[in-house]
Amino acid sequence: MITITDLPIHSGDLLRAFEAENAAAGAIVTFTGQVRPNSNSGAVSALFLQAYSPMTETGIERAIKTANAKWPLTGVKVVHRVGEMQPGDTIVFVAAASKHRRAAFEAADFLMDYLKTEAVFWKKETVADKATWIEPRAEDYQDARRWNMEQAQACQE
Amino acid sequence: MITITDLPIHSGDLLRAFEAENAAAGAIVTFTGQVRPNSNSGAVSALFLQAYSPMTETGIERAIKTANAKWPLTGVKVVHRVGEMQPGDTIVFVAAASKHRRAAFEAADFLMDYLKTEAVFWKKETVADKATWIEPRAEDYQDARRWNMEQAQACQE
Amino acid sequence: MAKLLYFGRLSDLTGTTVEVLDLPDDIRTAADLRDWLDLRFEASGAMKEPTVRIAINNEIVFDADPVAGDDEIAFMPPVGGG
Amino acid sequence: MAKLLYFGRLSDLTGTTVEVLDLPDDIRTAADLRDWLDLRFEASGAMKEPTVRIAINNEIVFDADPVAGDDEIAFMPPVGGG
Repeated sequence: MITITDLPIHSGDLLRAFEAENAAAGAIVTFTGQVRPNSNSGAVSALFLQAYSPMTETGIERAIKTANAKWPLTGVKVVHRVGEMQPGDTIVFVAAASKHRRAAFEAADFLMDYLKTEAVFWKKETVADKATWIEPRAEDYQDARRWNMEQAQACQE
Repeated sequence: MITITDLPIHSGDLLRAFEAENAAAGAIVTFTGQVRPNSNSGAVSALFLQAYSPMTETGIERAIKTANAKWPLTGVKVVHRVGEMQPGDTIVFVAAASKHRRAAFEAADFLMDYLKTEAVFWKKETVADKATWIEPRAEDYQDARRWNMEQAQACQE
Repeated sequence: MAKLLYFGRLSDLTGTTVEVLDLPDDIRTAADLRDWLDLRFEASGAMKEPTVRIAINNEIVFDADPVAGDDEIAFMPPVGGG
Repeated sequence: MAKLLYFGRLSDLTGTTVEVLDLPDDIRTAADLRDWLDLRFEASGAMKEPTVRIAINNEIVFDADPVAGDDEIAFMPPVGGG
């Protein structure tokens, strides 16, 4: 259900496997996040992702539990990369399956908001040989608030 | 950009190709719709999908044009199956790529609402040897109204 | 010759998805065609339902719009894929 | 021996991601530890920022919570993946 890995993520293979596991679902939504070649400060040469196990995994598990409580899901998958990455590499793959397409869309969207603002990762971006630690943007926190994350956080405590 | 086909749809392969074409996007959302093994009236043995070319294709093209006007997308893909299908088979695959994850989610969601309620297809479901033509549910029309489809339709005229 | 297409549940009613025929001379509009076909197929109004749209040569038309003897005319019950 | 972990930008400040050491006897709470480390690394308050959360043995704690000499203590600036 949750994989934290320093190996390349192949979303196509993950989707094929997820579909086979959820063939009776009806609706499957996936999100793939890739390292972008450009940031506000210029051309990105590398991105470094750091996790803190087992806090990272237990946090994601709780978010999946919250998603399962909010929506009627038949399956959820979260794969997140750590370590050194290059532009175009996949950072994260999220999949949600449900009988209802709205539930699948909302659950994938919710999990991404969690991953962006609450999941225990730190990101360092290298632009022109200068490495900078990147923290969530105001926009990310705003997206996350749509789900009443306070409530989600309360569930985690 | 648009494929109407009577051959099986392999979402995993389509996602891999779409990612390669949109490696610089940052955010990719996909939707896969599968034939469900059960409907309100019982166990489904087959689903038959009928299109009317070129109206089906031109309608989807207009919906993609509307999506491109509403959101900053770097790529869109719609693959829709026609003909005879069995439970578990993929009916539709939609992918949207954007620099912004919200745009990718909303565009995929919007295109699915279009496909469910406006796209030129007719569906016949077979349950216990009885075939019934299925028309969109009230819920589908309701979902579609979220996007102010009247406006989208106006753009199409 | 006009080409008539019947989609979705209408093909069950007409027993065919397509037919090619000469339209009677007094059929001038889409509405005339609905009336004529509804009688011809004993459709009890099914061809005249407002939710059944008519496309002529791949464009949705209004009931008052004209039909010509060589048109491709499609009868389209509510659509929806996915 | 306590194990101290410095994540994200804090590792640039401390020059390491992990260190194992004996805590001074007068460090009783998470707040005491923040103060001590802030001085030790000349961090100008960076270890004391409220957005930097502290986890002891994988649980987020409050500043008034106690620290023990054999804890694993993580200093966590704002998190976010994806």
